[in-house]
Amino acid sequence: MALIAIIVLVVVLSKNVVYFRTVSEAVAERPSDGDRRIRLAGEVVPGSVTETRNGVRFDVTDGKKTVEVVHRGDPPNLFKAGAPVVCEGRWDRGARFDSDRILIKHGSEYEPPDVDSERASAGRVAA
Amino acid sequence: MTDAGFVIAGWALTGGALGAYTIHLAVRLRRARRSLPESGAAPSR
Amino acid sequence: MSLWREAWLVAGKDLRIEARSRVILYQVLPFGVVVLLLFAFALDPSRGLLPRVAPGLFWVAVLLATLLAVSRAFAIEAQNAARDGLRLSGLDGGAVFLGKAIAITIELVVLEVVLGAGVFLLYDVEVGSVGLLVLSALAATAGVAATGTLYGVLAAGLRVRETLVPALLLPVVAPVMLGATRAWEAGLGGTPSDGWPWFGLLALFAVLYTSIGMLAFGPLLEEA
Amino acid sequence: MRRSEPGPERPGAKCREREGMNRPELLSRRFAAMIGWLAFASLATLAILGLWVAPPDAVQGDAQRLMYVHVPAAWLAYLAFGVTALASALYLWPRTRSTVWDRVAGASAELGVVFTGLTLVLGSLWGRPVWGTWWEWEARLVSTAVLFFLYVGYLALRRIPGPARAKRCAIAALVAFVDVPIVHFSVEWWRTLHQEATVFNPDLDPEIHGTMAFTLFFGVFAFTLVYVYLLNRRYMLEAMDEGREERELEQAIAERTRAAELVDVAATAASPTVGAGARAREGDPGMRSAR
Repeated sequence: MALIAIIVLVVVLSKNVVYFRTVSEAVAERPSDGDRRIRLAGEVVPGSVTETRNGVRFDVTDGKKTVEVVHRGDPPNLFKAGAPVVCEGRWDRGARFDSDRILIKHGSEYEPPDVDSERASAGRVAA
Repeated sequence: MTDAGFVIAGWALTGGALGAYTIHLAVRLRRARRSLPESGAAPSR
Repeated sequence: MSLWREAWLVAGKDLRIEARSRVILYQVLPFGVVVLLLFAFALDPSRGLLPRVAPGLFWVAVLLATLLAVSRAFAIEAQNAARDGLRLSGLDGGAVFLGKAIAITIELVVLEVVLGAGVFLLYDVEVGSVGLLVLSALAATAGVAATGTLYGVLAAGLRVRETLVPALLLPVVAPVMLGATRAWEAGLGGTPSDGWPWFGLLALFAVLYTSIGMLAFGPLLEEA
Repeated sequence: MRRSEPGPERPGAKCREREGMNRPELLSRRFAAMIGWLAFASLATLAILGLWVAPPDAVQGDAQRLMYVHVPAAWLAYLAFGVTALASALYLWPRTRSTVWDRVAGASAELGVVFTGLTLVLGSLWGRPVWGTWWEWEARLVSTAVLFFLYVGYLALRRIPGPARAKRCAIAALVAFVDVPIVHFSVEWWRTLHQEATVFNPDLDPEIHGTMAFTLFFGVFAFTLVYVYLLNRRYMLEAMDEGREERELEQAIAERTRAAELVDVAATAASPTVGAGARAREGDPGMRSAR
């Protein structure tokens, strides 16, 4: 019984408790979202980060779509080019995203700094 | 607080919590044992 | 007697008691309305916030009222050795559970109609999809009532019942609160299609806890 | 040595509990002490491994060292609640019904609450430097908090006296356990800020590097030892408290009976029974004041 329940729960909810939206989803849903507060998740595009007077401006991408984000306030410590981020805020009247809160969404991989490049070519290093 | 500060706080907290719980259990066990009728005392409330 | 007839018998008994004593009508219902009013007072400074948080406030009010209704449903069994009567009646445990849960559901539905009207009038909300609102409310209520009945009997006959039931019940019904709130957000002003999966979750929860309750109720009633 | 029941064997005690099923402790004293020291030593080793030996993470740096306690604590919470659910099921099943299972369920649930609380606090301490927030309203965090309160409620239910307690608690434990798989799979089912499972992911392919993986697994091992040691201790306490409740009840009954006897025989003449009863009552206050 509980097992069936859990399976149905997965099917029903797999797409519905959405903590964040990917960049392409957010772009697709922009007309209906209006100025609602949403969370946008993607990677910081390297080379796009510039400091502004009261924060940073950068591009986030999910590989398909890219959006320009203007953030007010200090970004967190781990914010850097390539970092996976969740930006909280609302759409500007243009195609920009005004964010006032950035969280780092960390992945499930752990590795020491030196294997970084090695892993990229060799694939996953199983423990 | 730096990263190291968070790490040390977390580990200290882990040790503290486990230690405190162990001591808490030991105290309660001791009290329960002392109230056993074998020691001649009446059970306390 | 079939399970359903037995269940209706128990539900009818509880509802008749409520109809005569009017505790739900004169105590629980005003309590729910006062909760809604207090929220409105507390959030008044930020106008425009009320319509947005209306679904959440409505369901919190319903939940608080549910605690009272559950407490009441088992208080009536505690008087005049009524529980012994129920035990000796030879009714199936599952049927007794079902009956009590149905009675609580009906009481809560009456309560929700009044509170829903209150939200509509006080909080200035727009109704998007009436069907979604009604169905998700029914499913959520059935789930909450089933859970409440199960935990009510778990705590039945104890001196600490009044405080124990909320402590046990609130975490368990937290997912129902979430689902019902999201479904109502979708039904009030949002996109109704977002709400139907939540209705599915609520229905699932109701079925799950009704089944658990029907299985567990008999043995629990015997020992309470 | 096991403590022997004082005084004459209570009638009915044997009927209620099969001989040997009413154990005052789970492990032998020597074995329990060994586990205790081993747990302590492995925790110390874990600290050395986690704080010095394991390398800092490429992305998170030193903050990642909190994982070596956060993840084992979370796994222990699962294990503890799993044991509670299993013991509750064994208690509910008539063929295996025994107070032993009820005690194991209660003892394990309390440990589970301790470890869940620890998990939440450690996660929060980790989230602040890494995510940039102490708390987020997302599925993993919320379902874990719900888990914590579910079992706090269960512990409240356990505090009630009386013979019906065990069965009620067992049912409540089984209901509460439904949340454990939800907590674990929440990161796979829903989009959360919390990262997906590193070790027990759907592909069963741990995404963690050598020394770090070893430290993490060692952490789980060390915490498991701590759990076994504490479970045994908590079980002993549960058994003693139960025994005390029963003795208090019997003593109260005995006192009433003696009082009734006293009234009966007072009319006739003094008898040895009354003498004994009076002596026992005289002894009482003296010992209370000695405490």
